[in-house]
Amino acid sequence: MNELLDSPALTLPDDDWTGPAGAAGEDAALYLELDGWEGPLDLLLDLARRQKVDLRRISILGLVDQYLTYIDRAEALRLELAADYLVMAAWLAYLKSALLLPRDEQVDPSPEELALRLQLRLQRLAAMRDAAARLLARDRLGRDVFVRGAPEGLRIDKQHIWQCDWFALVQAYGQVKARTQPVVHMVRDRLVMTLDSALARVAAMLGVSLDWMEIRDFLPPHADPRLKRSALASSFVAALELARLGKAELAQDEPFGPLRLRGLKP
Amino acid sequence: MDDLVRAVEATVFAAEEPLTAEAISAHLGGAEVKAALAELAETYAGRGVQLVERAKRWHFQTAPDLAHLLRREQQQLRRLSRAATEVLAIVAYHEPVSRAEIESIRGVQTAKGTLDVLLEAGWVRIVGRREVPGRPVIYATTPAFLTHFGLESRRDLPGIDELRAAGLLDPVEDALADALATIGAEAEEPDTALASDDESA
Amino acid sequence: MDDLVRAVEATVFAAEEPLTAEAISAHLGGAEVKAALAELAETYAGRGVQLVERAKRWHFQTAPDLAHLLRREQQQLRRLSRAATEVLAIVAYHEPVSRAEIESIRGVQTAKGTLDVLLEAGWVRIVGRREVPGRPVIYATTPAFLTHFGLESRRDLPGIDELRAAGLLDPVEDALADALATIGAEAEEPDTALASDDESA
Repeated sequence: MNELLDSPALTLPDDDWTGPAGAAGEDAALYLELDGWEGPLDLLLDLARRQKVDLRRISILGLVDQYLTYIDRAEALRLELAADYLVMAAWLAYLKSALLLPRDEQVDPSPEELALRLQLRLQRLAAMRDAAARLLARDRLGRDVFVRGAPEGLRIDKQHIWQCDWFALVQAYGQVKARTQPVVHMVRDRLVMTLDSALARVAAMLGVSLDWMEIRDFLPPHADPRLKRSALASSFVAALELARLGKAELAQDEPFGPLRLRGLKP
Repeated sequence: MDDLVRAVEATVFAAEEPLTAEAISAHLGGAEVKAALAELAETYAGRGVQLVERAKRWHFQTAPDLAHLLRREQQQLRRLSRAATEVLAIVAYHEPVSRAEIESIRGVQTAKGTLDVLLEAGWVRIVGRREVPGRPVIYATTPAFLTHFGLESRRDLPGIDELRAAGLLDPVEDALADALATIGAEAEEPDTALASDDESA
Repeated sequence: MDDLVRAVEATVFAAEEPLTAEAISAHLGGAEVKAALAELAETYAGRGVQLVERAKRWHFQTAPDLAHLLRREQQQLRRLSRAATEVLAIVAYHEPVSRAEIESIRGVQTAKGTLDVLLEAGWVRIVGRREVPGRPVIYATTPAFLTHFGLESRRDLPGIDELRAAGLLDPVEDALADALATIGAEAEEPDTALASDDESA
């Protein structure tokens, strides 16, 4: 723990980065390098490291003085300072005055707590900076150690084993043929009752009786059911035609109920 | 292990191409490397990796008897797509056929990849060109096709009449839709409708 | 030499990237390879080329002490900016961390490009979001980071045990609470507490 936090560990190798601290001195050139710091915490850490003591034993008051002096002189040289440097300066000036006040006049949080917080932050930043330097100093791949220059490479060639069976093949052909064959309509030769013969038959039967008769009674008593359907359709149209001509009337008590028919005297 | 031998080993290992003994030597400050190369080659003999000299250049390579490890084949079962199955069936029933003929039988365009799959599967091969304008390539099935489908010969494929009997020529949905549209159009003529029942094939 | 050891040697040697023991095993038909890897690592110890394990992945690389011989011909690594190096260290030692946490340690805002450089290098990746208001993205290092810096695992990060023991990986707030408790106990000596030289626990 000590060897990590002692100041030698905080010294960063020059080849990885050189902070503005490298140009330490009182001359104005130093201030021109203010851009080199990454914010006030970075500058504070650099000033703290110049105290060359363990960060745990650093004089916060001394550090505040150094920072404020630094900022004052930068302002005297009319250098543009980023706002966060000035905010930090104001905060440190407040911290300094609070630290010097008699203890009973102090407010919460106590200046000691504020100073401690600053110290803890500096320690953490220093620790990470040290860790970064040690990481960079490791044997790095491509800089210190190398992988094989021309590996053959491992290849996995995927080979497909295609699956298809006889049925799928034959079915596919069937579907192609079915899809592309022209659609053909076949009209079958079958027994039909034409409208003319139905008209003649219904008109003749209506002449015999004036009673209501169901339309099915007008159909020829043939056994063939396919002719029966044709005869029913034709007889129905014939009945409609006779009704239009005023030779018959039609009645149906309910939908799909029996259709009745009777002749009218002209 | 000798430092020079280690250095030679690392140099050849990290190099992006085979190196001559002179190049290795120059890289290592002019050291005499031939003995080190010979020693390394011996050290690696019989191992999974070997140091070999080819045309006076040295490099590491996988031992020849392990070359199969570099190119592994992984077999994957895959079902033939419907399009590929149709094309295969058309080739089988009509061979030899050109791609244009396949398309005219299928009624749709056929992607190049579909025939490639069948060529890869080893079921279809190119058997020549048809002597017509454009000299299109023509395809036929292979003996492997017959073997895979358990056929003695192409004559074992069921004929059209058998397909119909098996219901395999029953209309697919779009054909049915066409047929229904036709019936609808004819229904406007009541005389016809009255006189006959429509039927589609 | 054992056939399995030879096969493992050839496989890792030929691979273009570090391989896990599982990947090697899968490549070799499911063989148990851990013992072979250990044997090989021992065989290569002290040689110019070594078998190393990084983030559970194995690869061969040249021995570190030969760096001076090999460095000049190799391309220069892109130089990391100071900010990028710091951010990388913070991610590695604190992972997973959000950008706000990185910034609170560094005391400055982190330019978007700084994290991008690390993401592009493949050393850092986004591993999720922290379930706090704003759901910030959190970052962690990758196996490639460990491989590049020669670390077998994050436990090998230089000084990580000491840093942890010193509380330097804990948030400032936690350390502050601890320190104040200690100071409270010492409050009987007011001179010490008032002294301008602060001391933390």
